[in-house]
Amino acid sequence: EDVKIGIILGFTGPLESITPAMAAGAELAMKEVTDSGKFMGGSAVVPVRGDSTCIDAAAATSAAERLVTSDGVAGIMGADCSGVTGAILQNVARPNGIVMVSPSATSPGLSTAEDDGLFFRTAPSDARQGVIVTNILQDRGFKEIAITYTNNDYGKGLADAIQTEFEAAGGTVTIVSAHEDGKADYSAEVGALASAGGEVLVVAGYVDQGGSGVVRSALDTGAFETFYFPDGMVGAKLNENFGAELNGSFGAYPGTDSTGAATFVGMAEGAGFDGTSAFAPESYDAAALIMMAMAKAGSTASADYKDHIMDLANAPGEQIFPGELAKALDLIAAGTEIDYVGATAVELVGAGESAGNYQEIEFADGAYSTIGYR
Amino acid sequence: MSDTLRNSIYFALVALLIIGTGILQSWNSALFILNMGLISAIMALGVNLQWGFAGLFNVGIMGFVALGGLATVLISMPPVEGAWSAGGMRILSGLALGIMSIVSTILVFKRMQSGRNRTLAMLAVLSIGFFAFRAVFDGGVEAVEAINPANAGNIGGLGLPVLLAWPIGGVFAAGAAWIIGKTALGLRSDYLAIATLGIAEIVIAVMKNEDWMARGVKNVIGLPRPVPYEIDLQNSAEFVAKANAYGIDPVTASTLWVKLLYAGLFAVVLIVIFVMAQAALKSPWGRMMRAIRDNEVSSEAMGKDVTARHLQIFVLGSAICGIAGAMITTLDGQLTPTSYQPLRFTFLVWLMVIVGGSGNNLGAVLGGFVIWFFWVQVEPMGLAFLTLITSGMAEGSALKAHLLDSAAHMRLLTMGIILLCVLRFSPRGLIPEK
Amino acid sequence: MDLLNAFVALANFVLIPATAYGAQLALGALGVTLIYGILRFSNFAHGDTMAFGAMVTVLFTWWFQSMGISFGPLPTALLALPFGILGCIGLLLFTDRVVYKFYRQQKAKPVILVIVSMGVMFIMNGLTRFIIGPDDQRFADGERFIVSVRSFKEMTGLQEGLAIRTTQGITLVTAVVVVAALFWFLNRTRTGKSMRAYSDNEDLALLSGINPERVVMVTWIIVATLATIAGVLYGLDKTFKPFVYFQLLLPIFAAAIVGGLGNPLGAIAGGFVIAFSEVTVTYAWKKVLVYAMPERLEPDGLVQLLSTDYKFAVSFVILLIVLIFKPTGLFKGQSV
Amino acid sequence: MIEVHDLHKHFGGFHAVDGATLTIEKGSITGLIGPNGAGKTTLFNVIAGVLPPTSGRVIMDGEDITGLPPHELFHKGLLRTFQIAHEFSSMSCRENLMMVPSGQSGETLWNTWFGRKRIADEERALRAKADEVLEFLTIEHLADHKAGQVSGGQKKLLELGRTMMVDAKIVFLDEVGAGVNRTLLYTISDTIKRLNEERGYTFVVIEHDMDFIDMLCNPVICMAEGHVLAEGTLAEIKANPEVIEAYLGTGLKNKDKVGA
Amino acid sequence: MSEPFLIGQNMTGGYSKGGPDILHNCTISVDRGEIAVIVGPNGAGKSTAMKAVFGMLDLREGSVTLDGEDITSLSPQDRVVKGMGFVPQTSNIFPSLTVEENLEMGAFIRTDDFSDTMAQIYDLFPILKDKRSQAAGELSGGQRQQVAVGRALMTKPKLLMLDEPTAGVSPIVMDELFDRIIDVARTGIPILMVEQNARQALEIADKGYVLVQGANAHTGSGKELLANPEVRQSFLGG
Ligand SMILES: Nc1ncnc2c1ncn2[C@@H]1O[C@H](COP(=O)(O)OP(=O)(O)OP(=O)(O)O)[C@@H](O)[C@H]1O
Ligand SMILES: Nc1ncnc2c1ncn2[C@@H]1O[C@H](COP(=O)(O)OP(=O)(O)OP(=O)(O)O)[C@@H](O)[C@H]1O
Ligand SMILES: [Mg+2]
Ligand SMILES: [Mg+2]
Repeated sequence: EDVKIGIILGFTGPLESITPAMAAGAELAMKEVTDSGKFMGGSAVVPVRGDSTCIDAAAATSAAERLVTSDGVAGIMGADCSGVTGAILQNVARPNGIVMVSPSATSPGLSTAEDDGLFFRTAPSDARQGVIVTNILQDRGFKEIAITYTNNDYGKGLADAIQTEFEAAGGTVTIVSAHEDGKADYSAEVGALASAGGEVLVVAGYVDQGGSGVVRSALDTGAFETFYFPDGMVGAKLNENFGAELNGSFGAYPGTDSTGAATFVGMAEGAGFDGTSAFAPESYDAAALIMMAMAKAGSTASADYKDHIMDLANAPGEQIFPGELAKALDLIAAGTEIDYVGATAVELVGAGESAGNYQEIEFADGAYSTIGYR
Repeated sequence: MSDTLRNSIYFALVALLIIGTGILQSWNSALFILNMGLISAIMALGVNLQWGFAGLFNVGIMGFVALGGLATVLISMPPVEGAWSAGGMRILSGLALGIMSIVSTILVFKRMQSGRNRTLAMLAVLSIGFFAFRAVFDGGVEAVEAINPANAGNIGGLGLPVLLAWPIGGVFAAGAAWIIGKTALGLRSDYLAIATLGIAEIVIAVMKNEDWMARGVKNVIGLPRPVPYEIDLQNSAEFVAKANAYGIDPVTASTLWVKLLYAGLFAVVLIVIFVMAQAALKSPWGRMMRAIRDNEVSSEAMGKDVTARHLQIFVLGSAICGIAGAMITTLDGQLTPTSYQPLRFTFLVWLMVIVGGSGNNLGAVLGGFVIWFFWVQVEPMGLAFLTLITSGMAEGSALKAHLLDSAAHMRLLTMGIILLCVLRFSPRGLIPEK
Repeated sequence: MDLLNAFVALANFVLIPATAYGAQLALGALGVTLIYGILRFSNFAHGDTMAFGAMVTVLFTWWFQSMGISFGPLPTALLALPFGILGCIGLLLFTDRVVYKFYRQQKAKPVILVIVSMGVMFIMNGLTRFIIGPDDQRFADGERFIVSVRSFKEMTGLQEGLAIRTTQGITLVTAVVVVAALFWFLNRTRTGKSMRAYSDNEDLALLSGINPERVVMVTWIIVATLATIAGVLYGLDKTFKPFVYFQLLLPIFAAAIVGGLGNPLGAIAGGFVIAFSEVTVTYAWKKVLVYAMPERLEPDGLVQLLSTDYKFAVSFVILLIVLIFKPTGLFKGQSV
Repeated sequence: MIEVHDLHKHFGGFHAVDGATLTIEKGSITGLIGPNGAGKTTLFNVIAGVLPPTSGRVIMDGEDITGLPPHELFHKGLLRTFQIAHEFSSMSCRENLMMVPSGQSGETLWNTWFGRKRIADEERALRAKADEVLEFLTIEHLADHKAGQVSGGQKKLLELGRTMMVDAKIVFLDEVGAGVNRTLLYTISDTIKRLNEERGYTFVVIEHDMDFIDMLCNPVICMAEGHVLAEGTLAEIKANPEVIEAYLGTGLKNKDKVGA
Repeated sequence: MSEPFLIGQNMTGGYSKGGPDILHNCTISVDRGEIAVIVGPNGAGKSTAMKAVFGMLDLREGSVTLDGEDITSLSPQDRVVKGMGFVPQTSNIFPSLTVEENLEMGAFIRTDDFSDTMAQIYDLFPILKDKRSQAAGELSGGQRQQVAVGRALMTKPKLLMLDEPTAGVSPIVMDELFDRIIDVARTGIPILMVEQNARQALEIADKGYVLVQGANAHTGSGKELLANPEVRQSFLGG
């Protein structure tokens, strides 16, 4: 019998350009499991997509409602934006007792939301990233930074975290200024940022949204030459859009020196999508975790498998990397403890959110490359 | 075919669509559509009041809906500990200062002779007021936002029952509408439209950026509910027993029951508003409004105070949108300011009114249900359509893959096609004004 | 010297970007204002029309680029532009035939047409994303700057730099030329006058022997041209992304309306009002003041009236103020 | 009744009303004539509060009413018709009349919900009255027609009918006759006379039909270029060479065509 | 004599397909150099008859013939090209165009130089010359009427149809207007007009129609109708 898993992402709306890769990531994991033939006695895992629109809580709720009550999905990989994620969690997942694993909702508010133990995320929390950013900046000897963030819960939370950490470490934040995604022009923001000054501009935004717009404008006007890119900004698009103009800029995004990340990129290439696209690896991991937990519980009922997610994701146990899901299923069947590492070295802490491992990147010769891990 | 018969058929069709959803998809989906349909119908009524009856081109609906949502937080959330003592009072006095400076600017404008002196005096009062406001206000905001910013950082609410937030949401919206009306109702047609649109954007900007109020873009989640939680029902032996007696599993029963309770609440609000709107419309008041809509100059010459009537209906219509906004936020259980997008909360409502038939309350209600139904169902419809046309294509063909990848975008396309078809078949709306 | 630096900083971060942005908005607003002026409705599909026209141009640009055709220092897209315009004209004429014509014959109220245009918007939106996808696409090439920050600094020896992008220059020149041409066309040529006559009184236009279908056709052709030009120039300057064109609709409408609907000059003025109010009011004056003020008076704060979070709010406040004093816009627009 | 003191109304540089001073006696039917563009309608519009004056004052019964909004003037008993008919086009002709009286209790929202009985009574009376007026105007068969879809002349009749729905002190009629059939027009003139005599309405009538003016008006004021050119009985005015030159003319030149 | 230049024969029809008939078997004709005047009570269908002749109404029955050619199925636009000029009773100007542009629009289908005609019109209505660059919507009622007639004259039509051209114009202008109409008629152009100023109109009319409830009630020369006591009593105001 087929097992259905919902993929609820903003296929239309402001994040529509990164969602295809995210969905593809999740579906890649499902295909892998299905192809192994070792899942729940040979069941296939069928993805069912739903459009969260990223912004319209009601539409997202209704899509989730349909997936859960009509398609009968056994778990939800999603949603993407924190707002709709919260809505689906409260209005669909909890009432129906369905597990939800979000690959990209990073709002700290979700940590404390009532979830009956049903909600997890493979994306690290913003607080953690604040520390990482501060460390990297300090190691490079920067004392003065300006921050611009995309005006939503992700950007705002991240900017808050960075500011707090950086100032606590004795640095100066000259300005923290929001930008709205998808707008036509960022001259005003860049004007204010330039006026405030700073050695580095931290762009807490999305690479295919306003973030790139701000960088473009800042480069053109000569407002900043060095940038720091947090997770939402790191992607192939950066190379494409700016190339050598960014030489000397740096950043970090979730990832480990484990082979997982690279493997995933390779697998993605084979499947025809961009594995470095934001939150695509997280999506793979989210889907994988759901399925592993089901296997471990021997049941697709959320109530049964929800308790296994945390312990599957964390050590101890045999490490599982992308592409090794079949092996994992075997190990689970054999009763061996596993530690799912996946594409992003997931490590779930606290209320079921990723602890966050980061890889530091730097631009040289018009492309970025990983120079270290934190 | 008589009008009554036609209208009954329309509503029967809508009922059929919803019931069909229940049978083909799930009753939860059906009830969800019903609930949002009820709320949509209320919003459509509010807009219809303004446009259909008074010809006011208000495209700031989003702002009023958002104010209703804000009310929900401010009324029903428990207060944040220490926020009031930290800076709440200071914020309030800052706001008071701000209002005072605006009022005194207006006074200067009214009292002084026009000329350069007046302009200078106004500028002086305004800038002094502005800096005083910032000086007092900013400190308070900082203090409040410093309190546990990751989970609070706002002043919280009053901790009152959430149902109370519905009328208060209406009052919020009405208050804003009154201020807007006083300043902008002199504008006509599209000029009024852009003014109201702008004001709505301003409301949203404030809600997004003033974290002390309702956490801004960080969202407020976990709002109290007027109905029980499903999980509580599932844990209640009594409920489980009842569900079993009807042969429904307790989880489904609880989700359905909660939705039914909501539906009941929403239906009551809708019916009350509908009956009142209908009574008003079918009376000399309605006649007067239609006269004003037809010809303002001559209504004015016939002794009707056009400005006052416009203000009245603008405030009323907006209040209704505010109530609906509070209801949506209650249903969502959270306030997410980034979700207030003009497409969803303004233009979709306009679609409802026009497709339903502007100037006709029944039409507005019908439009609310129909458009909402499609808004939700075009997603599976678009997908189904694409699956159908690609079913003949070779597996793995590039075109097929491309088509299926684009399925999500077919959602809006399908919506467009449905819209054009409906308007083609009844250009004045499904239930036109008589 | 310091004053010069102050001025350059201001020019670089405020004057030039705002002017270029204003010109971009103005080009979009011209299309909106023309449809309003002649066909009498607010066309919600305009943003997506721009996106469609730009998309066709992008496709042709790619094709040209792949064949190695280039336009020297200017972007190749300019060569592809005529094809984009043709594509867009085709689409608009087709839409008019299958959609708008019916409502015109029904003499539907403007608001119905507004809603119909929303339907068209959804469809065009889907179409564009279907063909080229929702991602942003790069198609700019040629020389990026007329003056770049570095070369400016080297040239003048000033501390502050100044950048003028090629696309900014092209946009501004185009905007001026297009508005002049449009103004001349509407007010001086027979066809232009007949279009205005049609918008004034359709029945009487008929009685004067004006062919309404021709007027409508010419209008759509001009609109398609304007939309494609605006869309391409915007895409060149920033990036081509369907969703952003939809978002552009709001400032474009705002520009058309503050300027006075139906008036080309108004569209230009409106574009600049919106652009300058977005960019200037939230500007942090610190940088300029540091240069301009004697040392001991240098500000420590940002000297910012409002944070940039409020830039849209501020631009709308300015719009409101303009409308309160000039209820039909700066240039006395029409209203239905 | 109404005194107009040195009234000016400028449109940009153009002086549409340029120092008009005139008095309208209580109980009179004053005719206002003058060439096209003399400023008659503009004068009406200023008096009736539709346009703000550039300068000058309007006094009604000793009270300064300059610049009051039209709806307040209506309540003070000042009614006017429009030269270019301003009907409520999507409402029926009957409704066009029924909406006129002010102070209807059904115009208060509260009453529409909680005072339905009273409204029903009022409506019945109003309806009867509206039907009476329609009948008088010979358009009773159009009672339920949309006002936007009646003939040009019928719209003018409706325009007049509205002034008959309420008790007015002073009524300004702007070319009610243009486009109205002559036979009916003369009946209308009888009514105007009757209203004037029986109810004491004061009328100010703009009209280009000299027969109509002749039948009805005394005194007659002739305006030209924004100010008063002459004032007196119609006979006096007709004899005034200035008026003849500016307004009346000397009849058809192509006399020979007549009867050809 | 052969068939008249223009004849609308047995016209029956109304404004909308399903709606009531306004015209009942109504016939109106005019010949070269003639002035034909239609009079009748308000709502009799005079304007409707004019519109029917001009093709702005779907006729259920009857036909319209111009210069021997059946034009019943032509669109109004095509009739303009055939040389018919029409001044409607209401909304007969382009309000936001200037006076001069209004006149130019009248000459829209002309390809020759029309400055002469324009000069003639300015002679006829001197006030328009003063206001040539003012928006027509800002004119007084009478001035608008003059613009409307001027616009139709600009067409140099082969047939001129006027719906109440003198409504609201001052006596002096009305006289001149009638003079001018006679002039036009003398050049051989047939003129069909509706008038409420019936007495004056019938005096210059070669032919008069009295329309009642969409049907011909009386027909005759202008003089005959003027002399007919019944017509005088019911329609001309005694
Ligand atoms: N809004 C306006 N803007 C500019 N000029 C105007 C405006 N309204 C009226 N006028 C001018 O003012 C003058 C007086 O117009 P008004 O309508 O008062 O004339 P009138 O005496 O009523 O003429 P008629 O007998 O033709 O109705 C006219 O020359 C007209 O062109
Ligand atoms: N647009 C319309 N739609 C429907 N009915 C109309 C329309 N216009 C006029 N009518 C009706 O047609 C009839 C004749 O109207 P028409 O305008 O031809 O009268 P008329 O003889 O020109 O009158 P008048 O002297 O008042 O201008 C009237 O009863 C009127 O109610
Ligand atoms: Mg007048
Ligand atoms: Mg008529």
